[in-house]
Amino acid sequence: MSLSNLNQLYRQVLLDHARYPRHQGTLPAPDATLTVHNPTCGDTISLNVAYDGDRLKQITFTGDGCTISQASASMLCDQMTDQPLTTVQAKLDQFDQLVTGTGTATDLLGDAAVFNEIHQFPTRIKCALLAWKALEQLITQKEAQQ
Amino acid sequence: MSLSNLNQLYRQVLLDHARYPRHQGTLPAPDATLTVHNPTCGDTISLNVAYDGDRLKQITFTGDGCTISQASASMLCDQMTDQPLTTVQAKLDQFDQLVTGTGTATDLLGDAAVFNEIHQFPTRIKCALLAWKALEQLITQKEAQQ
Amino acid sequence: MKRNDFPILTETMNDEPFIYFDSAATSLTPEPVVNAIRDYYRNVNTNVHRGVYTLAAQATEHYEAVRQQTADFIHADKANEIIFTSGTTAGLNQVARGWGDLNVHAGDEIVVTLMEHHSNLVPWQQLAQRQHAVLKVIGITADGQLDWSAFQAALSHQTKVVAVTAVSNVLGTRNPITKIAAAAHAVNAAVVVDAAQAVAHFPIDVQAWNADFIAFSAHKMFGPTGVGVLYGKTERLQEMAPTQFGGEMIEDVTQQTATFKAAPLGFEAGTPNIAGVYGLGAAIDYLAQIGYEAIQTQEHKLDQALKAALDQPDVTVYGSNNPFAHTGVFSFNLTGIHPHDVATALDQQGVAVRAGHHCAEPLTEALGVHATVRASVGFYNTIDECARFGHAIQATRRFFA
Amino acid sequence: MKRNDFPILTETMNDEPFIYFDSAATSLTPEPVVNAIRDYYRNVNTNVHRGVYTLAAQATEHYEAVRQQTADFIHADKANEIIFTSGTTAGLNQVARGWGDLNVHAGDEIVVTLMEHHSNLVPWQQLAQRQHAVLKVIGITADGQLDWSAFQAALSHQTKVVAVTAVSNVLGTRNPITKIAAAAHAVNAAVVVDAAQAVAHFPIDVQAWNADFIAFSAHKMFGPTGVGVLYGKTERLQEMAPTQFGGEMIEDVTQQTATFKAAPLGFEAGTPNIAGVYGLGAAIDYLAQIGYEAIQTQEHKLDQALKAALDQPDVTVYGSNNPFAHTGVFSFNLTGIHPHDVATALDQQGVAVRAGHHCAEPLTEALGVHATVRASVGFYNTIDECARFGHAIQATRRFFA
Ligand SMILES: Cc1ncc(COP(=O)(O)O)c(C=O)c1O
Ligand SMILES: Cc1ncc(COP(=O)(O)O)c(C=O)c1O
Repeated sequence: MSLSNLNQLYRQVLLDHARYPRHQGTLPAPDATLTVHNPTCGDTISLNVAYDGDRLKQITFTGDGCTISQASASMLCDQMTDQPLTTVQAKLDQFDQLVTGTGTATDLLGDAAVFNEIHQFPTRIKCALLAWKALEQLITQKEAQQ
Repeated sequence: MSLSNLNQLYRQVLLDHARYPRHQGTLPAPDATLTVHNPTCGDTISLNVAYDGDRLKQITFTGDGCTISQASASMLCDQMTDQPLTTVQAKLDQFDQLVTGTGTATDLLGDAAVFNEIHQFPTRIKCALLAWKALEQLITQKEAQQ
Repeated sequence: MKRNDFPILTETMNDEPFIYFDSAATSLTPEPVVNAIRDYYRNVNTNVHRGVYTLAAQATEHYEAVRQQTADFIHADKANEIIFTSGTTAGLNQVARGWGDLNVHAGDEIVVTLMEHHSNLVPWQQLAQRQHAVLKVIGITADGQLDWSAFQAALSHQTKVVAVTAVSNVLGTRNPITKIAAAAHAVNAAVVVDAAQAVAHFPIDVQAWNADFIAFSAHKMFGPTGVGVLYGKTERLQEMAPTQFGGEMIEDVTQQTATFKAAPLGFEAGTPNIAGVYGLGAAIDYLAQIGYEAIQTQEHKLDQALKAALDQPDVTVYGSNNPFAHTGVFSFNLTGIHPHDVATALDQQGVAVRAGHHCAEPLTEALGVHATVRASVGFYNTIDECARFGHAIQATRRFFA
Repeated sequence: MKRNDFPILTETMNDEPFIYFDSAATSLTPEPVVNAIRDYYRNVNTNVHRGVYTLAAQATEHYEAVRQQTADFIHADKANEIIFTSGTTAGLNQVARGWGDLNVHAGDEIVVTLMEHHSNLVPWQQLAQRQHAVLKVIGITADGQLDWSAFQAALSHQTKVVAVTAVSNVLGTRNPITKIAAAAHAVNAAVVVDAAQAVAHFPIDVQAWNADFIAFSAHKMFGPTGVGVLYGKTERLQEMAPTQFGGEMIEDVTQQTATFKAAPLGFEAGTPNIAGVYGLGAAIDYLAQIGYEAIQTQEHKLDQALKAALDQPDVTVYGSNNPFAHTGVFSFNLTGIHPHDVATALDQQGVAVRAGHHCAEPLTEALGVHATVRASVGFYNTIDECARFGHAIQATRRFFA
């Protein structure tokens, strides 16, 4: 039995994030909270965010789901903590292109660049995107409120 | 172009009945009347019957439709006028077998024996049966009332 | 003209060369479509939207690619405006119940035409009954066109729906959908178009039409049976409720409650006709390959040839005198011979035509008859077939003379 | 065991021999079924119930012959009790709306089980909402069987419908339909059976069951997608109204009103999935040729082999401990590894399984999880495949350890 392909998907850094997720938990006074889920598998991610003007000051997550979705949420929070919203948007866009196979990763994505092979596993793209789509929705909401 | 097959369906006696239908019209004082139609083509037959005890004394029809259904109604009335109900039932049964190809005609059916090839034209069986099924329903109604 | 994609056209029927003149009932299916169906069963054969494994992903991707292809085919804005159904009838019923029950209320008016197929008439009759609304049926002119002034007069701010066929399946009449939609929208009515008889003959542009809903069947456009398309504008689909529940249309289910997905998946309950959608995709490819231009060139010739073939004593053709107003559909009668007898006589000469009311009883009645004979063609028919059809009619007249 | 009727079984997947363990989602389709569909398009390709000509009569005759064949297949009394649908979901929705809306009233009760697929749960939730009726969901025991005493306690003269699956698509549990129907009939409730997961595995005898309605899909019994069967007892069908209108379901239409045909045609609006019905007929023939006895013999072996394959540390199998209570369906989890990750790992080893809630969210929740992995087999699977599946699970555990 060959599991070699799997190594491309489940790389060490991803397994680490899944096993020891960062920024997991709630926030004492979040500016906004959003729960999303993937109806196909039942994966759930809740994001909590606190802004400081045009900065995303803090972001944490809770959730339940597969290695991919949980690790991806952990990486998202790593990448986005204390970032200007313009950078947040740039990272969201680049991640989207990365996982759909329409672009490549730059330094901007940090650990999240590990998803550069996931477009070969089309059924798992949704898992990788779950948390990122949630943050995108939260940002859109914030913009709508301004 | 070969119309030879058609001769088997549209035999002279049938065309005669269609052109010069017998027993066409209403009855002054019918015991029962029934209108049936073939939803596929819109053919309509109305039967009028008068009984005399266990005899079908008089039967006439009006209607609108194809050569087959109208000729068949004309033959039906020919065959059934002034017949005991047991004979009526026997003729109905035999006609049914004849047109579905499960039996052969005897003298009992008179001109209606001309339908002995119609089972080769399955889409037209319903046309041939229309009036006969109507009479069967009328007889069933009569029996139910007794 | 690609006749050998349709092997049935080289068969004989009752010892005569087979002539298929019943394309309005169902079109013939070319080999590439049949092969696409076979290939799905042989090489993919998995359910969609439900599996993590490679083949299931492949099936889902293809299914969604056909949705995009269908959107492009009819010039829809987004793939999410395309709902796969089991056919035109299912699509029209879905609109009448799913959208109609929520948006048509007591005293509101529904406008249809006398040309409608039962599938675009009876669902609206039933909606009117359920909601105590009024159904208005617009008549036709002597040459089989929509009575435009009656149509205009019928519209009011009470009008909530205008449901109309793009092409009559009896007369071949093409209705001016763009104009109808503009008039309907001026009174804020939704426009539902039955495109069943249109899609094999000319390109559909939902944006040019500006229709709110459009339904058609794959089996009338060289695709498979059991699959069809319902197009709905995004805003209209948001006003529509699901009519069937279960399977993949659901977002979240508890024991007592459920929430539903948005369009299109929220309107596709249960395992869809996956092989059928593969076939539909192949049919759209096939149409693109032939090209509507080539189709229309050939059909123009056929319309003329059919009109000429029917130009005989004792033959009444219904609808327009202009052959090009027939879209390949000619209904007619022979004086004194019942349509069923005509169809049987033609069948014995190898020609397949329909006889009856063609699921349009009110129209047939308005023509003053109980039934008609209908000859309807596709681009795969030939001028020669039209000529032979003319001779067959002649022979039929003689036989019954 | 006729494996070469299923060419896909000899393919490789991700460089490993392909193992198809997702038959509960859709069964593989054997060559004779694919050929029947192809032959319809090549040799017949006409609409049913509508034509006078020879080929149309042939199509209609075959379509109606498959109806009789289906009646015989499930031991129905009459062919008129068989309605062709687009699938199980469509059939169940037709009953819930067409029969339910007329026969379930405010305060009445509808009984279902926790084992239901969304397609046999949500239509009843919706009916309960429309009619202000009460929906009661009967739970299961620790080993995945229907909680019989809870079921009995739920029945009363308020109960109007008992809707139950013959086989759970998650646990493989077989419900005692005959006993359920007897209890339901004792309080005059109608019994609706979802037989989607039954029909590929054991013979259905509607008279032995004495069910009022039964729905199943062709695509889960080696037939095509987009076609299914709704059986209804004659008396029940007389209590049911059509839910879709148009086409050949109509008796008479005027501009404002319509009357409808009796069953079955009155419940089959529009052009049906004719090719699908040809395929269904071929699937029934195919099942007869294999024989349910041979199928059950093989599936018994597979059930044992699957149970053995899953007998590993850190593997939890849901439902009964008895392999023969699984009807070829095993849902399980690996401790600490998400089902999606398991399914992806198995896919990379050539094994197609499903991960998720399998359209049975309330049941999945009752099992205390968000999702499970499901391996489901058909008679075409082998003992060797089960063993390789066991090794693949082992490798997966190691990979994620
Ligand atoms: C038990 C059960 N009921 C109903 C269905 C729905 O069947 P379909 O999707 O063919 O309508 C399924 C299959 O998905 C099932 O397993
Ligand atoms: C104009 C028109 N509308 C609707 C239909 C119904 O289509 P289907 O039977 O495929 O649902 C037809 C074909 O029968 C038609 O010609």
